[in-house]
Amino acid sequence: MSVEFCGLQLAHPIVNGSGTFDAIAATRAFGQDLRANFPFAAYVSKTITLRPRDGNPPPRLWEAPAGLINSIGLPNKGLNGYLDEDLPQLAGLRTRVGEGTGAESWPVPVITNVMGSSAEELRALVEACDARSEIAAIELNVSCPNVKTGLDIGADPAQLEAVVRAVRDATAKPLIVKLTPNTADVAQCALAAERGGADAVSLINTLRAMALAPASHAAGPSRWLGGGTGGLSGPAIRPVALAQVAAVAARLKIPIIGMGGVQSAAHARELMAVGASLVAVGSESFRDPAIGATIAREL
Amino acid sequence: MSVEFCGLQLAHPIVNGSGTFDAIAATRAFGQDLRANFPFAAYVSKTITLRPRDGNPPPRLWEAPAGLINSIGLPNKGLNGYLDEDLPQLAGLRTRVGEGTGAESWPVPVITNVMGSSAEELRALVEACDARSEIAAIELNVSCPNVKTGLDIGADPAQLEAVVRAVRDATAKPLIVKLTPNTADVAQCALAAERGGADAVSLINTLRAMALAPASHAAGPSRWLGGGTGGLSGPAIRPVALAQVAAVAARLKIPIIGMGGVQSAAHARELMAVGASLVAVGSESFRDPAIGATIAREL
Amino acid sequence: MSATPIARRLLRVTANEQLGAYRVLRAADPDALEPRPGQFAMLSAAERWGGGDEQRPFLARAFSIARHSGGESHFLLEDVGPGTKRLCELRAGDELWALGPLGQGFQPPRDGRRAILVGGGVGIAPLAILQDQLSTAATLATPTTTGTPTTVLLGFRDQAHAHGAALLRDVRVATDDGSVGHHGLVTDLLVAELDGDPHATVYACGPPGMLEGVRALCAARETPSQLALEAGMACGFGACFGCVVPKRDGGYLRVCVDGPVVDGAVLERVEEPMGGALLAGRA
Amino acid sequence: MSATPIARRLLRVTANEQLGAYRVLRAADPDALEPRPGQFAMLSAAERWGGGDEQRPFLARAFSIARHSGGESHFLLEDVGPGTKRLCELRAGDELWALGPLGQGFQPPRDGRRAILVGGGVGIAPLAILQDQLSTAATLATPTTTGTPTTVLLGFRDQAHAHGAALLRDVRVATDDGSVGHHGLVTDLLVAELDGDPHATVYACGPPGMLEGVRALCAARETPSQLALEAGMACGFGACFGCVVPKRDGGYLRVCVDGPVVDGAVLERVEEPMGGALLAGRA
Ligand SMILES: Cc1cc2nc3c(=O)[nH]c(=O)nc-3n(C[C@H](O)[C@H](O)[C@H](O)COP(=O)(O)OP(=O)(O)OC[C@H]3O[C@@H](n4cnc5c(N)ncnc54)[C@H](O)[C@@H]3O)c2cc1C
Ligand SMILES: Cc1cc2nc3c(=O)[nH]c(=O)nc-3n(C[C@H](O)[C@H](O)[C@H](O)COP(=O)(O)OP(=O)(O)OC[C@H]3O[C@@H](n4cnc5c(N)ncnc54)[C@H](O)[C@@H]3O)c2cc1C
Ligand SMILES: Cc1cc2nc3c(=O)[nH]c(=O)nc-3n(C[C@H](O)[C@H](O)[C@H](O)COP(=O)(O)O)c2cc1C
Ligand SMILES: Cc1cc2nc3c(=O)[nH]c(=O)nc-3n(C[C@H](O)[C@H](O)[C@H](O)COP(=O)(O)O)c2cc1C
Ligand code: FES
Ligand code: FES
Repeated sequence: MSVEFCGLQLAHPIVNGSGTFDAIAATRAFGQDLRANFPFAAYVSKTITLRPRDGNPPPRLWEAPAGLINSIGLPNKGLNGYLDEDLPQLAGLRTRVGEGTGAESWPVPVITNVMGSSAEELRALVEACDARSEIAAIELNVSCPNVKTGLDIGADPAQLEAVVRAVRDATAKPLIVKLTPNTADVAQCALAAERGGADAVSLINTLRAMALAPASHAAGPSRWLGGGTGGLSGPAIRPVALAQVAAVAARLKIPIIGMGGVQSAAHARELMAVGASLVAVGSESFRDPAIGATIAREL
Repeated sequence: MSVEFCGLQLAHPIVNGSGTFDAIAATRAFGQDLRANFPFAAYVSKTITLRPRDGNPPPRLWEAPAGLINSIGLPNKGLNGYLDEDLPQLAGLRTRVGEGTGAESWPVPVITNVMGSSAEELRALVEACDARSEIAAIELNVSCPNVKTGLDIGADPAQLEAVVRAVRDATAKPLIVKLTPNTADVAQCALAAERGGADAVSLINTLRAMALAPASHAAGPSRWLGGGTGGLSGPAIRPVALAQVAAVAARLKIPIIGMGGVQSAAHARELMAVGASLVAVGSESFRDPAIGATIAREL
Repeated sequence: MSATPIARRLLRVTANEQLGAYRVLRAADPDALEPRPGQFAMLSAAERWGGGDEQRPFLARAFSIARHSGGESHFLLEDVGPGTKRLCELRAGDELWALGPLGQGFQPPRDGRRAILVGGGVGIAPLAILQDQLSTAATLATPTTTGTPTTVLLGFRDQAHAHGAALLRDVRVATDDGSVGHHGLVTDLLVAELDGDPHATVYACGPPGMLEGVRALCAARETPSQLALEAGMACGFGACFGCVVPKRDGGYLRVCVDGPVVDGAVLERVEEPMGGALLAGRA
Repeated sequence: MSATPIARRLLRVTANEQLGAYRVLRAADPDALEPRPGQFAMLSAAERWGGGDEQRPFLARAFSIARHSGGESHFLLEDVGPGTKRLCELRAGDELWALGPLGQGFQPPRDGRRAILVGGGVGIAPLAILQDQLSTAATLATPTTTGTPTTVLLGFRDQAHAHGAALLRDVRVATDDGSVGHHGLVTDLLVAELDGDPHATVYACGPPGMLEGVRALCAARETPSQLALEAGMACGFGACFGCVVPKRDGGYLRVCVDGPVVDGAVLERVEEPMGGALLAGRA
């Protein structure tokens, strides 16, 4: 089941979706043992921005039919906080495949996901990541629906190509572009990323969505999420993910990390059947933190 | 509960989504009584094209988490078939509101939904509809994900504005533009429709989606839907519908028909709270053909 | 005859009994219209319809009305997925939603033809009510009051499934594994019948392969055939255009409103609805 | 102490008994780590989690571990929505998924302070295991082996809810409607306690209004308070950043990993998480 992805050797094709697994918090919750038995073949960080962000006011979550709306707002320690405090703890994660005497331990490379509101900001982020050996690859978040800038860059092929081109030569590490699904033609955006120099694309991010407070809750009807709107993830979006990954795979030469509503090995196989090289698990980890390992085992 | 919408007096704000209720077939199934007790306040026809269409090869349906993917492919008798055979049967539908002696009977106006692959085609359709007194309003489908052309026009504000402008003076009847949800910024598309002269917009249509055949079914993995891809509807898309209707309402002056995953009066109230004047019920009618009337009663 | 109301009925299950590999579900249904043989209902459990790992079922499911008597509707169920599984679990006292009777049923035989009923697997369900009515000739309005002479041929996979044959009377059975009756296809039995006396109308319901066999055999002999088709359905009343099968003369028919029973002559062939294009895969 | 495994455990329900307006759910949980008082578990039913009209619940739900003894975990449940409803329905023999114990529990009192436990409604659950441990002083490692002197004050809406008080021992009760004990707020009882002897640590769990009352009372008296917070949670282990509450000094803490028990001093106030902007409506 081991795979090669943009030059990285991975134990298996299952990784986490950015922002859906915090390796440091999980180690606090589940103990140091997790570091040698990580449930994913690579660790994708939550989105990092240049400056620290608190994120959106609560409530940040709404349970939707067969899914979840989040309006987290990219809280993070900022680039320096991440590089100084978190990254050293993220280095050295390993995963185990197979059972008993046949078990093998594989390193879990770190993929750092970054977002900036301009090409300059993104370039600064990519340069800083490039300088750190603990980082194996960089994922550009041009698709987060919670922050205005992410949206606009990722949904417009011309802008997207320019941004990717602007950061491309700032690193020799694999550059993954995480596409926005909130666009008329995701394949055009993917092609733009490819032309700009991306080594891979990942999709889908969450679908722009909204929730109102329960009728009982307020004087008048009000938005539930502190951030106003949010992003829909989980099984509800799986059919959209399948369509978008297929549409992108039909046009692109570079590899694809497919995600969106994956809950089982069968779902992962479907994304791979339409062209994904790796599959990321997002929301399902919330329901079952070991699901990444389970899927890898059952593939 | 009676409402005025673009000059039409309606018994209540609940209508059907185009392509999700066939008044003629329903009368065959449920009897003539239906004509006096129609479950909706207006009847929106399935999309009509200039020439007859058989639609897509089966399978056309896939049940998805909390929803449904369809790849129907706009089968219809073509403009002349519709005007000659169907429209006379659609005239004279009525709906009843209230109970017992207080019950009132209201006419159910026909809204004819049309799609064309060019401004010329659309204009021909609109002109022909304009000539028929049985038609109260015209809905332009610029959003159907199953047919290439629909997509492109609806997702590009400039093209959309041009098309609406091109057909606008072909009719004095209310012109509703049914927007595509598969776009980066639905409010921009709505504004374009408004500038082009639309009297109202309706949204959301189905989200582009895909399904693979069950693993047991084929030699290799294959697309399930005869049409290759399809459109996702039902509860799964309700949070997306709410966000899109809210985004459009925040920018537009003209009224909105909101739809997407509505299953109850509570869901209808949510769409109205974010700015919809009318609410359309689509897939839920498949599960319960009387749901339109039930929602209207419970509003 | 008055028409099916547009409102679903909430029915209470009165019994759910095993019949070999099948279940016979009965529900009190006093308000139902008298169904014509071959008509179906859209059913869903009132509770716990959906959820689970795949968040299905979401839509109602189509079931032939196997019988309607004494104010009860009877259905024959085979557990093949989440919807049928849930319905198979229902116990006496549980509630289910029903819409129907829906669709076009079987037509009575013309020209004094005898009736040959050919069923495969769970497809025997509509033949039960058809057999009842042919034998009394009550609703099918045949000229005779003694009923139409009727032959019933049923095919099953194996013995467990062949127990389902108890739903009808005076049947001849074929099984794929030879465990009961003729070792082979039910269409083998049909060939013998038609060769003996081709002046018949064939009524058939079953898997696509069997229906296609029946269609072809009848077409070759110019014997009228009425085939009860299946198709994935979202609505059951013509609203979604999802349940189509191709017609011989081009275009499609909607199984729910133009069928489920169709004249075999309108079809080119009966096919298992197979998905679209194979995926090419990536290099 | 070893760590909570990342794998969920499939538990079998051993009992689910009514306790006034609540249910006490017990499940065989032999592999669970010994929880610290105040820790919680994420629970979901193994079957029929989801579905229904609103297709919820989808995510697991957080519940305080009320007790863990004899290889069984105990939870106190109040049916407030689809998730708790489903868990309340579970019967002996049914299965549920559990992840935990999770989060930060209560800290033992320092400086020889006595413990005042203040609970409101279903928030009394973590105080049960806390009372047990304070009385034996086994895990909270206080210097005495006779246990910490402990006062328990519980507030409920009415008599049906006040039956929940039986989960703890030697309690004083307040009810909103005066049907049991003090007619008024449990914080009225707390004021009297603190006025009598402020050398205490207050442990509190309950609705936001009550917690805020406790926090403010303690802050005014410089009495240490440990508050067990609630927040909507998707994961329970720090993955989603969804469960935040604002900190006094800016930013947010994650209730699931930085709490649920927090020092009252880190909060500006305890608020009901209210939605975002009111909708303006359209002209
Ligand atoms: C007119 C008519 C009468 C019928 N009468 C009977 C009867 O009397 N008794 C009886 O037992 N059955 C009857 N059926 C068949 C019955 O309706 C189906 O078996 C039932 O709908 C299956 O639902 P399910 O959820 O159990 O299985 P599903 O999972 O829906 O599987 C059934 C088939 O649907 C396909 N499928 C799988 N997954 C999906 C998906 N996600 N979306 C769409 N399709 C999918 C596959 O081909 C699969 O084999 C009848 C059908 C029709 C149309
Ligand atoms: C650490 C911790 C410990 C807890 N301990 C206990 C305990 O011991 N016993 C106990 O009974 N409860 C406990 N709770 C509360 C329990 O987790 C909730 O009552 C439960 O999650 C409610 O789920 P539900 O599906 O029943 O109700 P929900 O429908 O989820 O309703 C609960 C509240 O969530 C909000 N809400 C409504 N709809 C949605 C939606 N679609 N998406 C998001 N939010 C929505 C509303 O504010 C509503 O009042 C604890 C919570 C936490 C965080
Ligand atoms: C709570 C939450 C937080 C997320 N945070 C981020 C993020 O910081 N950066 C990012 O690129 N994607 C983020 N995502 C998107 C996921 O990585 C993933 O693309 C999406 O959730 C679809 O996958 P799923 O359906 O398996 O969850 C987040 C998703 C969720 C649910
Ligand atoms: C089976 C099916 C057929 C549809 N056909 C059409 C159509 O012909 N024209 C159109 O504009 N929309 C069509 N729609 C879209 C619906 O009108 C509606 O916009 C969409 O389904 C979302 O609403 P819902 O979630 O309530 O179903 C169709 C939807 C379904 C499910
Ligand atoms: S099932 Fe909907 S048209 Fe036949
Ligand atoms: S519940 Fe997910 S971070 Fe706390």
